[in-house]
Amino acid sequence: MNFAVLVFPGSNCDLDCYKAVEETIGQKVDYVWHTETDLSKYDCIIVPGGFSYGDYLRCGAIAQFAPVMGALSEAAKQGKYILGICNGFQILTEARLLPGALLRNRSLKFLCHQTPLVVANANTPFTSDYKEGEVIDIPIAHGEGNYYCDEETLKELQETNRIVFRYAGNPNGSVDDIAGICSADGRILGMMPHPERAVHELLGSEDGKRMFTSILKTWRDQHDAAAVR
Amino acid sequence: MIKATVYVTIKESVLDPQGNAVQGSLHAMGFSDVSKVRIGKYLEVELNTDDRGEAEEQLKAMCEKLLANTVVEDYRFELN
Amino acid sequence: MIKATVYVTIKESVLDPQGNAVQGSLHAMGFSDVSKVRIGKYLEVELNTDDRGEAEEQLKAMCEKLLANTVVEDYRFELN
Amino acid sequence: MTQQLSAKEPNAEQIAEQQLYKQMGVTDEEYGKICGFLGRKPNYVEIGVFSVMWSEHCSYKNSKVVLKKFPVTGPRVLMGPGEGAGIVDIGDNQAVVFKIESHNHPSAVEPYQGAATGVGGIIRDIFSMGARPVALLNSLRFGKLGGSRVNYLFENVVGGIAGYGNCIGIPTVGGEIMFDESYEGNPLVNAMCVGLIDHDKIQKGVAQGVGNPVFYVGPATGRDGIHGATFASEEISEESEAKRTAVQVGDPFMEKLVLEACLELIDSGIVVGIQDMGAAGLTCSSAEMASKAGNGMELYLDEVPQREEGMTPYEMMLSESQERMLFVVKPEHEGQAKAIFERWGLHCAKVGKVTDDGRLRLVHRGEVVGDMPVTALVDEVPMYHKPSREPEYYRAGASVDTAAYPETTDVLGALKQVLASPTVASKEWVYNQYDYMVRTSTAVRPGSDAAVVTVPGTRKALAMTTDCNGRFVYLDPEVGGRIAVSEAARNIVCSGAEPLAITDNLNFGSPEKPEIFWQLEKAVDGMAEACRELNAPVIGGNVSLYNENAKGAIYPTPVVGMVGLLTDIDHITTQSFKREGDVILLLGDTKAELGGSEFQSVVLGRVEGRPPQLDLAVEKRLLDGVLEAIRGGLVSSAHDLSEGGLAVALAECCMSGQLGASVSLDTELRADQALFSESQSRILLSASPDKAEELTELLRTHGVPVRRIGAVQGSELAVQVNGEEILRSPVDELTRIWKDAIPCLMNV
Ligand SMILES: Nc1ncnc2c1ncn2[C@@H]1O[C@H](COP(=O)(O)OP(=O)(O)O)[C@@H](O)[C@H]1O
Ligand SMILES: [Mg+2]
Repeated sequence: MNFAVLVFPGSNCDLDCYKAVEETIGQKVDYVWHTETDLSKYDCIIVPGGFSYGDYLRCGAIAQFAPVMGALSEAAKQGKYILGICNGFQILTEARLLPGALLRNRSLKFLCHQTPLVVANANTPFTSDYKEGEVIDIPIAHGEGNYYCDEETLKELQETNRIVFRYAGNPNGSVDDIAGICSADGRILGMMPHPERAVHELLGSEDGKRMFTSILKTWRDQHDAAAVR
Repeated sequence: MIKATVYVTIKESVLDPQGNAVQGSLHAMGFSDVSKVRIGKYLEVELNTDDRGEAEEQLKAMCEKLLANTVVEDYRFELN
Repeated sequence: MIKATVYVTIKESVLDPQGNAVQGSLHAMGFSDVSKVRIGKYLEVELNTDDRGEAEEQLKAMCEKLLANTVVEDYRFELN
Repeated sequence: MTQQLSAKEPNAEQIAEQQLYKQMGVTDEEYGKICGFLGRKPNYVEIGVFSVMWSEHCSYKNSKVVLKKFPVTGPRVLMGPGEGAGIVDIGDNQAVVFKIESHNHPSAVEPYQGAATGVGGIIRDIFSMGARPVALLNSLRFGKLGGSRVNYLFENVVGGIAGYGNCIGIPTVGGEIMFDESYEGNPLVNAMCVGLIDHDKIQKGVAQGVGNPVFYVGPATGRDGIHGATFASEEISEESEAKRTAVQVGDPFMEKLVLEACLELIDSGIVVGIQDMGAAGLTCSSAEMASKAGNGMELYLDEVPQREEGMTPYEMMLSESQERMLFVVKPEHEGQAKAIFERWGLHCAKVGKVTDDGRLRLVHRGEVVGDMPVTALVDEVPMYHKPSREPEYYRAGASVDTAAYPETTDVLGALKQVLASPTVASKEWVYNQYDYMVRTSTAVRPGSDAAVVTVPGTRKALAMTTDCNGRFVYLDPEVGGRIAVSEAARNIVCSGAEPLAITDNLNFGSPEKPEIFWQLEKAVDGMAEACRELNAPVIGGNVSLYNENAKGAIYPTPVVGMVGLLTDIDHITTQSFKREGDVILLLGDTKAELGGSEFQSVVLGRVEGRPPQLDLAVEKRLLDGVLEAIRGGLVSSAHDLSEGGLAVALAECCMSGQLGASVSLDTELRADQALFSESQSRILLSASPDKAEELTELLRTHGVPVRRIGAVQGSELAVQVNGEEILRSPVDELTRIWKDAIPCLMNV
C-alpha cells in the first residue's frame, strides 16, 4: 500500500505521520510537496498537522489553494483514503471535503494533553480495528479544535453515523463532543486528536496504532477481493 | 490605487468563543454594562487599479474564496 | 442600549506577518493587483447604557486595558 | 569622506559637540577611543554601529572578566563559547548543540512578542550551526502572581513562547518558573534550544574567501527594535520604553521556512559561513563574520530588502527585525543557493562581499556612508573590571540562625501552603499550552525532573533541564551558583542521564553597582567550581545585566541549562512512584537548613540567613551512585529534592504517580526542619523490594548516605517522625491544591 504525506509550507507533523506509517505498518510512504499535481500513485493520503502557512487568517485557509489540493479532490472523487489530522482536518473542512468548521477553543488557549476518545463508529476504513464505544487515549494539541456545524449538518452527521470519534470530556467546546468525522462514503476522515503521536509506549500511549492497521487491513481486504475478481 | 476595507464577522447563529471570552473578561474587570461582544476581522486591502467595478469584483472573489469562511462567517467590504 | 464598533489595527511601523502571508497567498491565487494587506480586529460591543458620554469613557478604558495592545496596536471606536 | 545623511540625523560635529553618543550609551572615554580608531569623528551611522557593538549585550565588556573563570573544554566538547551555540559529542558521529538566551527587557515591554522573538532568536542560533532544533526549554521569573500586571506578563509570556514554538513545530519540553517580588516589573524570560547535528555538518559564522558574495535571507528589514542591544544593556525606565522605535514582532511561519531552507542549504555543502542576525542585526552579524575570518566586508545597503520607505543606513544597520540570516557562498554557487530558497518561497538578496582590507564599509546610494575597522568593532572593545564590594545584607545574613525559628507544628497545613505556592504548584496551566509532543520524540514530558527527548534511529536519548534558585544565589552567590549547577546535574541524573555540559544565562542587576558586581563574581566562582567538579563544562551562554526595577536589582539569577546523555532509552527514569510496595529510599543528609527555603518564604514570610551548604565531592558521589544504580536497572523512580524539601518531593512522587506512601523518619531534627529543609545533595528513590538491598549496597560503596524511609502504599501520604504521625492526607486532596493554585490565581 502506498501512502503520501502532504507537505505544505509550515506543516510540522509531516515527520510524525511519516514515522507512524513506517513504524506501525511498515508500508511505503512519501512526502508529497504542496506544488505537486498528481497523487495517482497513492492509496492513502495523509494531510498532516502543523501550522500550514502559519495558520494565518484562519487555520487551513491558505493551504486549500495549494496546487496539490486539486489532486487531493481528484483522489477523493476516486474514493481513495484520506486522513486529515489536526491542521489536516482544518484544511479538509476549509476545502469543503468535510463539512463544518473549526473555531477557537472555548478557553482561547492552545491545549496539549492526552484525551480520552470514544470510538463512535468502528465501521470505517480507519477504525475497523477498534470496538464501538471503546475509550482510547490519544493526545490533542490545538488552539482551534472547537468543531462547529449547523444543526442540519449535525443531524445528518448523526443519522448517517459519520461522527467517528467523540471526546469523553469535551476539552474545546466542540458541538456534540465531536473529535472526528468522516465523509458520506467513509473514505475521508478528519480528526483533531493525533493518532500518530500515540504509536509507542515511550510516547505515552499506543492507542493510535490501530488507525493505521485498520487502513491497511481495509485496503488489503479490498485489494485481495479485487485480485480474486 | 484603490483602498478597500473588508469586514469579516462570525455569523449570528454561530457561537463566538473569542467574543464570549472577552465579554467575560470585561465583566471581571468591572465593565458590567457590556451586554454583548462579537469579534471579527478588519482588513485593509490596497489594489493597484483605478477601476472600481473591477476592484469590487476582485474583492468579492477574494472574500468568497479566502478572506471569509462562509460556513461560519459573513463579510462585507467598502471601497474608500 | 448603545452599540459600538471598535477597530483595532496594527501600528503602521509594526510587522504584520498575517497580512503578509495573506497578501502572498492572494498573489499566488492570481490577484496580482493586491499591493498591501493589513489585518486588524473589528469588535461589536453592546453596552447597557444610554449615556453616550459614559459609553465613550468606558470604551476608551476597555480599549486601553484589554481590547487593544497599545504597544503594537492602534484603536478607534464609533458609537452607532 | 562624504556624508549623505537624512536631514534629521546630526552630523559628526554635532554628535561630538552635543555629546549625542551618550544617549546611545557610549561614554566620553569610549567616544575618544572610537575617534582614535577612525582617525576622525564618527558620523551618525558609525557611532550607532559602535554603540551597539560596544554594548554589554554584544561585547560582554563588563562580564568577560568573570566569564573567563568558566571551564570551557572537555573531552566531548566540539565547540565551546564563541560561536552561536556550543556543541558536544554524543558518539556515532552525532553531536548535541544547545544554548540559552535572554529576552528579559523586550518581554517587560511587550510580553507576548518579547517572549516569542526570544524563542525565535535562540532557534536561529541553533540552526545557523547546521543543527536540527529538536527541543525548547525556558526559564521564567515573575513578580508575585495574582496582581494584574504580573498576571498579564505571565499570561502573555507563556502565550508568546507557546505561539512561536508550537507554530514552528519544535516541542517545548521543559523549563522552570518562579515567582518572587524581586522580579516585579523586570520579568526574566530565558529561552533555550537544543539541536542535533552530525559532526561533518558543523557550520561557522565566518566570512571567508575574499570576493565571495554575502547574502541576506529572510523578511525585509523594518524599523524594529532599533537599539535593542543597547536597550538590553540599560535599566528599564519610561524613557527607554519611548526609545524603542517599533516592537519586534515574531513570524514563526517565516522562521520555519528560513530554518528548513537553511538546513537544506547547509546540507548541500556549499555554505562558506552562516550567522543569524540577532541582537544588533546586520551590524553584529556582518562585523562578527568578518572578524572571525580576519577579513573585511562591504555592504551595499540599497540591496537590503526594506519593509518601509526611506530607511536610512543607520536604521538598516541597527534594525532588529526578526527571522533574518546572513551567509556567504562562493560566486559559482550563487544560483544553487537562490534556487534552494526559492523552493521555500524565500528570496535571498546579495547585499555585500568579503574584502581583504579588514574594514566594514557601508555603501548607500553610491556613496560610502560608513567605514570602520572590523577589529575595532569586535576585538578592541574596552573591557572593564568593575569595582566589587561585599554587600551589607550578606554580612548581616551570617548572624541569622534559621535553626532557631519557633517550631511550626501544623506540618500538613504548611505542606498545603507550600504546595499552593505558585513556585512549587503544578505548572500544567503553563505547559499544556505548549506542544511538547510534536516530532514524536518526547519520552519524558514536562512535569518530571528533566525532560527526555530520544535521538531518532538510535537507542540514545537526551535529558535536559533549566535550573536556578535566585533566593539561594542572593543569600550566598557562591554557594547559590554551586547549587544551580548541582541541581541541574541532579535532575539530569535522576532522569537516567550523564551530565554533558551546561549553557548559562547570567541574569543580574546593574554591574555599575559594586554589590551587584560582587554577586556576579561570586556566583560565577561557585558555578565554575561545580562545573569543574561535576565534569560539566560551559559551552556557551548569555549575560543579561541591568535587570532592575524601582525597588532595586532582581535576585541574582544565573540560570543553568544542562543537557545529559542517556546511553540507552531503557534507562529513562521519572519521578513518579510506580508500584504499590516499592520501598522508598532517601539519599543524602538532611540538616536544619531553612535559609532561602520555600518554607521560610511562604510559611514564615522571610528570606534571610545562609542558604543550604553544598559539598561538591558529596554531590559527585551521589550523582555517580545514582546513575550507576539506574543503569543497573535497580531504580523504579528518582526525584531530586529541591524547593519544599522532603515533604514536597514526597508529595510530588505521590501526585505524579497517583499513589500514596507511608513514611517514617528517625531524626534529631524537628519535624518541620526534617520535612522542609532544603539541604542539598539529596535524592528520593523508589525501588522494588527485591532490589532494595543491592541498591543500598551499591550506593554505600559510592559513599552515599542511604536511609530506607518507607514504602509506596495506598492512596494517602502519611508521615511519622520519630514514631509520631505528623501528617496524613489523601493524595487526591494534595493534588487538587497543587493543581488549582495557578489557575486560581489567574482567575480561571
Ligand atoms: N554566561 C555565559 N557563559 C558562557 N558563555 C557565554 C556566556 N555569555 C555569552 N557567552 C558566549 O559568548 C558568545 C557570544 O554570545 P552572544 O553574543 O550571545 O552570541 P550570539 O550573538 O550568537 O547570540 C557565545 O558563544 C556565547 O555562548
Ligand atoms: Mg544570537
